[in-house]
Amino acid sequence: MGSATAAESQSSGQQEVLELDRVTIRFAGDSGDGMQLAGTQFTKTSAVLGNDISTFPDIPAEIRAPQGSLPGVSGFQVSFSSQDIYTPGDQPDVLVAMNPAALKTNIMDLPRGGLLVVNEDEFNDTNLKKAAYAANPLDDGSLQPYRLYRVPISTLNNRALKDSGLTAVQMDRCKNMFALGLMFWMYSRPLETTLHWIEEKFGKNRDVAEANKTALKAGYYFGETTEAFATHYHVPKAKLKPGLYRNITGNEAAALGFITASKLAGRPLFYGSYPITPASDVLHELARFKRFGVKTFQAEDEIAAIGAAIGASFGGSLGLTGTSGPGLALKSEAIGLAVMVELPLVIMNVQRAGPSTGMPTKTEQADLLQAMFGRNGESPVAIVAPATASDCFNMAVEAWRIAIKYRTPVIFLSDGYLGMGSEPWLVPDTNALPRIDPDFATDAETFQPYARNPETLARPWAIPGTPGLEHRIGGLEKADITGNVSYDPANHDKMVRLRAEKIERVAQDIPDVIVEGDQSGGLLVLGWGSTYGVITTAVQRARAEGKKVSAAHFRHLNPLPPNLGDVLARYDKVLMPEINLGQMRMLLRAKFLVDIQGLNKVNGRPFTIAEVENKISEMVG
Amino acid sequence: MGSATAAESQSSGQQEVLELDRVTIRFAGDSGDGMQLAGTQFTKTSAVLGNDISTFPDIPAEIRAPQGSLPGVSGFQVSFSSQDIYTPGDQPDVLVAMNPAALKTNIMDLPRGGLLVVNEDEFNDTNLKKAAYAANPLDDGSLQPYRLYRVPISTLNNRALKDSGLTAVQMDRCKNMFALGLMFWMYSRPLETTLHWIEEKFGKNRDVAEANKTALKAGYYFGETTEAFATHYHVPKAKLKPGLYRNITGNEAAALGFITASKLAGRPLFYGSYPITPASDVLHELARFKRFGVKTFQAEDEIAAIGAAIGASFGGSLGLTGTSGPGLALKSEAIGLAVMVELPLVIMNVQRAGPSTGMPTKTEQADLLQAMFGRNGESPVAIVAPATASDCFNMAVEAWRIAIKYRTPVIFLSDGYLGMGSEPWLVPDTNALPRIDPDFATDAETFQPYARNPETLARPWAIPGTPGLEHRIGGLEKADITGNVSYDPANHDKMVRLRAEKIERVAQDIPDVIVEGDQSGGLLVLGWGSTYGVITTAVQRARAEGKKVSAAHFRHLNPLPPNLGDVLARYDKVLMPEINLGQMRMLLRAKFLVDIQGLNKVNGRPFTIAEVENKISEMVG
Amino acid sequence: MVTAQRNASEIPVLTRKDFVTDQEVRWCPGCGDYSILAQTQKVMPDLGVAKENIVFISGIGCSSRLPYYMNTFGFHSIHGRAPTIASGLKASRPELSVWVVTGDGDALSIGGNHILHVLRRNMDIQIILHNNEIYGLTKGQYSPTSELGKRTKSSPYGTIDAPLHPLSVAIGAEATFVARALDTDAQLMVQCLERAHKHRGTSFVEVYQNCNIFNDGAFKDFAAKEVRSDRTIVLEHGKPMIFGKEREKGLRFNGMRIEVVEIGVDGVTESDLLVHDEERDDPTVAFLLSRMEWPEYPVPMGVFRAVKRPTYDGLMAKQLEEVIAAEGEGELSEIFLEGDTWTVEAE
Amino acid sequence: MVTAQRNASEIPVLTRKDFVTDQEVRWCPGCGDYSILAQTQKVMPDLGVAKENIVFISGIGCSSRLPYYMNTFGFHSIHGRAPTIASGLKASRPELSVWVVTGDGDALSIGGNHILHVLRRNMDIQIILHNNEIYGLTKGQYSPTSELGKRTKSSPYGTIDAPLHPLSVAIGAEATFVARALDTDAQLMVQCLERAHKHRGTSFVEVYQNCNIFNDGAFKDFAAKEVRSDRTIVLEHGKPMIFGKEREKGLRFNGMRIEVVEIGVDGVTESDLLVHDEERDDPTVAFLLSRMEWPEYPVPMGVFRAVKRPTYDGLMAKQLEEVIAAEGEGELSEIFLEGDTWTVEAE
Ligand SMILES: Cc1ncc(C[n+]2csc(CCOP(=O)(O)OP(=O)(O)O)c2C)c(N)n1
Ligand SMILES: Cc1ncc(C[n+]2csc(CCOP(=O)(O)OP(=O)(O)O)c2C)c(N)n1
Ligand code: SF4
Ligand code: SF4
Ligand SMILES: [Mg+2]
Ligand SMILES: [Mg+2]
Repeated sequence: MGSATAAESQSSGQQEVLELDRVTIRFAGDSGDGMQLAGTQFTKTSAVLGNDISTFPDIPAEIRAPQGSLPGVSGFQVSFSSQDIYTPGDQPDVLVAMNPAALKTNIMDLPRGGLLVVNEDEFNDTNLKKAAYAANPLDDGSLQPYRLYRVPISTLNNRALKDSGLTAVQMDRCKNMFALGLMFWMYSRPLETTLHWIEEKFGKNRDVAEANKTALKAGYYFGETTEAFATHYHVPKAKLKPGLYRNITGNEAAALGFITASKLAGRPLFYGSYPITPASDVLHELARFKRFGVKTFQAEDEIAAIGAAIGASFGGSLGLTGTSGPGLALKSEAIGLAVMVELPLVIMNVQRAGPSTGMPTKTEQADLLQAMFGRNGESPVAIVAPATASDCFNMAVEAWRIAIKYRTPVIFLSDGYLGMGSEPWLVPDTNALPRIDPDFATDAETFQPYARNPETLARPWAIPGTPGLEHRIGGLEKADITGNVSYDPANHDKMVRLRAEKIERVAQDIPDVIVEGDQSGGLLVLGWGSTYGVITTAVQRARAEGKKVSAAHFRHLNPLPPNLGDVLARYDKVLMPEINLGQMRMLLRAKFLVDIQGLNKVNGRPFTIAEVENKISEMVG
Repeated sequence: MGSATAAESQSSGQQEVLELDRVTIRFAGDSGDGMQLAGTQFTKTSAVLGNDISTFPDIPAEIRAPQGSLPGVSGFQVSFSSQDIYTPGDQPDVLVAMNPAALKTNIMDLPRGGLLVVNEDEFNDTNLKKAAYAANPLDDGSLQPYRLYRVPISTLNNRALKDSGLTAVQMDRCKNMFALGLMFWMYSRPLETTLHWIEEKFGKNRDVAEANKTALKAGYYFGETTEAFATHYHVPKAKLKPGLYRNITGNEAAALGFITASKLAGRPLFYGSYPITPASDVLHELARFKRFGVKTFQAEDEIAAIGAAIGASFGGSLGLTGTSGPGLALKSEAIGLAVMVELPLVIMNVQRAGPSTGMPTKTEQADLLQAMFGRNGESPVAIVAPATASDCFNMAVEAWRIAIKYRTPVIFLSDGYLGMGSEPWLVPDTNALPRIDPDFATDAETFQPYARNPETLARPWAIPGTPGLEHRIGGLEKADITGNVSYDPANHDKMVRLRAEKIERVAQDIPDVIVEGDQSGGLLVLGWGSTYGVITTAVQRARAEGKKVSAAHFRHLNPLPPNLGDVLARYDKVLMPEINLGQMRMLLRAKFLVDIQGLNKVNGRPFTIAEVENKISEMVG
Repeated sequence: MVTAQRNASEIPVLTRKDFVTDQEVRWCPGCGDYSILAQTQKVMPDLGVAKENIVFISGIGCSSRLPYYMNTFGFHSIHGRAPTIASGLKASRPELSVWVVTGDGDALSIGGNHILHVLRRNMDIQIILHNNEIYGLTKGQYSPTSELGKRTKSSPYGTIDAPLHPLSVAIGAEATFVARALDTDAQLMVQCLERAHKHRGTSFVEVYQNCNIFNDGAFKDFAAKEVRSDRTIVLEHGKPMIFGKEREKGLRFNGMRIEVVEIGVDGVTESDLLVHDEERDDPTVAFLLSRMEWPEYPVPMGVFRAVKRPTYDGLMAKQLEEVIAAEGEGELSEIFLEGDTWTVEAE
Repeated sequence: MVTAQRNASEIPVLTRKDFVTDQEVRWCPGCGDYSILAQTQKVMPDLGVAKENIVFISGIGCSSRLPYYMNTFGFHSIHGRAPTIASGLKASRPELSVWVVTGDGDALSIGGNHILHVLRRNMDIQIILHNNEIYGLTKGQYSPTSELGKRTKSSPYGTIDAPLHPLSVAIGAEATFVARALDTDAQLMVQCLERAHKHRGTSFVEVYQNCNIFNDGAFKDFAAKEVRSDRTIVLEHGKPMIFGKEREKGLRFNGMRIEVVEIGVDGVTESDLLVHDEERDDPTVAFLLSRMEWPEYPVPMGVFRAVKRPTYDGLMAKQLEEVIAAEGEGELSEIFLEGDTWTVEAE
């Protein structure tokens, strides 16, 4: 097992129980095999058991692929541990491959000596051909490097269900439960959470519910009774911060964060969006929450979505819009309008691999410069980026705090990895969260549409329905104070600088960047967004090996944390891993004239810890 | 006169003739007063006389303003000289103000001692009120610092035309000709060019033609006969490069450049566009040139415009689209598609003051970063920027050369100042221009949609209608060589880098940046785009004063000229004037880690020479 | 709460002047937009809506400057997008009276898609389309309503794209209220604006507007005072379709076509004529009317169609109410704890 | 010159197989898109167009994957924009046969405006709209053709926006060719595709397509084999509108409405029935047909409207020819020297 450090041997009947501190399992099968479900259930159970967890679903391209084909493979990786963990693990310790295509597309990630469980029933000629295998890999010795377990999962599953009253197809759909049961046994997890879930999900459909339960148990008992598996394992609880936890994906966390901001501000949330992978789930989530007064508007396109959000903000709601890269491109012009009219607005962008349609289900950090500059003219906006799935909650609230306080569009820059990945979330106490004051203008005597708060430079939020505050806004340049249309050269220059200065002022109330490790000297590994987990882990490991390396991560991308320049100046070398060709690195080099080095990959996947560790070794020997 | 250096005194009848080497006149009046026309005629005549010239029309906001009002003022500045000149002059030597509003909005630009000609007839109560004058400035001594000439232009004009048979309104429309005639006399210009033009323009309309001629001559004779004007002036021919010249605006030059590229490539030009100030004139120009096989498509919006251009390029035409800032924002997503499908495409952006609708008729350089980064994902394009109005011709051809050779979208980054401003253009010999080879793929045997030219990394341009070359392209990530859809991580990383590398390779055949002045040491003033004229003039003047300062200008913005880094390293200080908040400066700082200083203003107007000179003085003492 | 509505009784009596701003009106002298502005300002005091609850939203174009001159809340947005901003505002604040001001380019060129969708959603707003069959603000290019073959700056040899019929487009997009007015017919315009305001759902009003600079006289063939009564027909609900200076002509349905007939000639009587029914659920007759053009037919003016259909904003508010009634108001703690939770105890 | 056309006689005889690519077809098993692909491939060899002169252009969606499976030139573009790319291609290369493949979301949500404009321009292309009344590719949100109240991922409490009728929209936008087919009726689809190709101008074909994953059975009420002949009516030019298993029912025009009548009952004979005239210049009857919905009416299938109107690409080519005939081919030197020129002599 890759990350097993302490292993304690115990005897339980004829089989051994080995204690591990971290295990990573990857379930892989056809899109129709229910792998996401098996993975999610494993995650929940482990979370409830008290492990720290991290997951990474690897969903095939948007379109459905033929059954058994290579592009049709769907995977779900879950890492669970007795320690704090920050990533779903580089490589799985265990690979469950439900068919030849799943084996083919995943085996290269399994390290030598890794545990490989295959559903041998599916390794027939048809499926081997679909996966472009010339010979059966189960027989040709190519799997020699792994601890291979051939389990006739389909046969065993069907046998267990022969009296279930289900059709053959229905029975076959339960085999993910069989595989899950086997894994539960192998890692000493109880079945209760999943049994409970089955009951809830299929309750009404008795036959199906019972069959799923039977399959789950059959898998479990198969592990317990068969001689094949000599060992099973135990991963103790992690020492997590005490409190109430749930598992959450980044998109779910963002949705909850947005609703929370609405509650904190006492203003309704309005979500204008057009479906797009991987952001659509936020629409699905928010659409469920009508009882919070949330209005979701599925617009005809991304432009209408942001237009509606701007209209809602003009009316005093929290106008939110969400999308992914190509959709952000379409919103460019309207974001410029929001900059000019200086209304609160949050634009969520769940980045995916580009350019153009790119690889919609894959992750990337390559929309940063689009978020910074993708509009005509000098058009500054604030940008925040969550570091982890659960941090999406915090940064969603933070985005709204900034948007409302500074009357500005804020881009919330998530990515597919955060949005679809999950981790345990320490459920916050909402009463402890600071209120957000919408601070509407009400005084008709003193009202000036473009007068500014001297501290924040924010202009008044004067919403329709307020007597005496009738005024006109728009995309033409505004005269200072009055907000009338102005072509005066000096006024334009002033307003351009005021808008820039306002965004700079956001830096007055955002936190300094905190360095983990040495406070100066050696190598600083700097990150933003979803690289947090890998960087933290890689730096911890390198430090454990005695290397002089520190880590820092920031979540406010524009403006930057106020101390960032000072921090950069304190280190001999700075390394910035990014899942792009060096976008933030460019901004920092320009601003601080520091020769930051880049570690860049743009392959649609998150960094592995090893990739960052190797680069650290290369730079600090 | 601001720039008079050598003045030779001659006697011509009772009046003096003074020789000057440069004069700048500004005609200002109501939008309906025909100031653009007067200015253009003065320009033409001066050009034909052999002066070097430069002009700057100052057109009011898009919408019409009431007659006589301040926002309704329209101005046209023309500078003419016996030397090479690069700008329309900072300040006018002469201001012709046709009404109080024109005086009010322009007088601050006239230097003390400047010549001020006003149409005193218009200084009545109504007009003074419209211009928000409390008292008549002609009488209250406030014009004391200027050489004021009160001319009853309306009265004199009407008197001259009393037998013309025109209505009062028609007669009044001729008064711009009267003013022009007066200026012709004052600067010793012949009337022929304008008389000829009147004949052409109003030929059919005899009364109107005769009246305009009469008014023009009346103005001229008024100068000659009146005692009021003690002096008139002569500006000798400039020593321009020999050849055939015409006056041309940047937008006209760009249109001709695009047509020329089409001829050079032997492929038809297709222009997809949606009207927008200040780019619409290119549509108007190209629509006239159907006899060149140019197809203009006025699309329903900017997205359709670029979509159609991409479709035309796919079909083997030169697919061109043109717009201004907000329109470029709308094209973002489709530019990304063009990056992915790697087809030749030129996107013209005539920058205007932003953000959002901003100030549509004013100039700015603030779309550079949008051009660089305004798309999702890593989405590089080539960018060129003309330096002067006539250079729009050269860079339009250059944009197409790059687009076709490298199969890439190229952004042609002009601005309102270049697009609407004019200067003499040495008409090129088209036979001397190098052909552009479209180099279509034809060989079905060897064809691979994403195989690349080893030198340029360009992929084949394989157009419909070519037997055996049927293939599919699109916005999803492409497999190297085959161009099939690919989700392979390693392939994506490779393709992202290949696309970036391809654009970098453009640097292999673009010229080095050339420094005017010292080749090292002291201050380098660096510019791109329309700042060329002011920077050149300011540096020439500073050098004439013995300052150690050099100038360099580049027209390839992405990739940059290959030697730029070396050049930057050779100077003690570098100054970059930009009509934005420092966009190119940021890119250069990031790339070269050189502490370039900025001179930035964003007031909708070009720099004045004095502004750049002052900054130079500040930096080199 | 600042967003609270004032009751009708609390609203002070307003006049046209209360709706005039301090901004100088900047259209060309003689532009048809002046009249549209004047009628709009005139109608406002009679709507029974407090000034602060009225919002004018526009795109870009000469016409789209109108909000600057209305002393209400106003938003001069970006080209073509006014319906989207209006939709977000209305859906989130159904109590406001939201007006969209747009041009033929703004609404039907760049903004065509938003028009389709706001109409099918039946968002309860008013859309006033100033149709001058030209792009005014950008100085004279043809628009999607310019007639085929028109020579403009961007079509020196004449256009080759057939125009859209704004009302046909609207009816094809499920419009519930469709009307047409004329800049120079103040009375009819006032009626149309009032009706538009009263209608619950999207009201789509096309106003023929003369652009005397770039497209002068576009409508004069049928709209000029001298000929108007003979060449247009004002639709009146429940009344037979009669027109002409002497009200001597009418429209009759024959086979599947409309024909112009003369009353009293060939035995035609009023009872043979089509009776206008704006409330017809089936939009086909309204569609047919939207195809009528001079010189083949008199040009129909007034309200073509006004039918009841639930509004988007109304349904949205209702859905929220129903969900809250059924499920109770949302509690954060409850959705925070959706799915499986577990407790980590302090050790 | 590579763009030279091959003569019909030079085109080798092709079969369906020639239009199949080496790419694995990746729709869900049972998806209606398979049949549309099969019919499309089947029609190709009979068009008399060389394979290299056929281009398929799509947007984004399940349906928009179709070009990958057509062994012609193909362009899988971005969401909603296929008509724009097709327009540029067709206007610049009128000799090509250009097909747009799109979905209900692609064509009518994000791409609605381009549909309006390509139709009014009458660009000579074919648009095949796979209408499954759902967003398939993004996994099941409602689309602008989903029925009111539909519960989907993005509308857990039911939608509140009324759907568009694609053919009404098309007719409202001046469409010259409008037809409807059904994924499971191969023969009718082949006919519609062939007719679409033959039509000069924009051919708009709606195909009801079952998405068995996210919207299974959306059309089964009237399209299922057992009921189809009673609940749909196939329009045939010049023929009376008859339907029903026994061809016992017909459509009659009554007042301004269509009614379903039974032949032989109450004295109704075939001669009372509406005769389908797809060439009617006035689009009103086609519009009326586009409003007919089950269960009130049988659902019309086949060609609703096919009228002649000059095409944009044709007019553009003609305009260029005329200008060149009148003014001569352009010479750069001539336009370089427009306006006043002057010569600076070498000294
Ligand atoms: C995105 C964008 N594209 C183009 C323009 C330029 N533009 C402004 S108004 C307009 C058309 C105006 O026509 P119409 O809507 O008919 O209004 P009118 O001026 O005739 O009242 C155009 C093309 C713009 N402002 N923004
Ligand atoms: C700009 C942009 N917005 C959103 C998307 C996401 N998206 C892809 S296809 C689609 C809708 C597909 O629906 P439809 O056109 O009906 O096609 P179907 O999949 O049902 O065949 C959406 C919203 C995208 N790819 N690009
Ligand atoms: S250009 Fe035309 S539409 Fe615009 S203000 Fe002038 S007359 Fe009116
Ligand atoms: S999701 Fe629906 S439309 Fe898409 S391939 Fe599957 S069945 Fe077909
Ligand atoms: Mg207009
Ligand atoms: Mg669909």
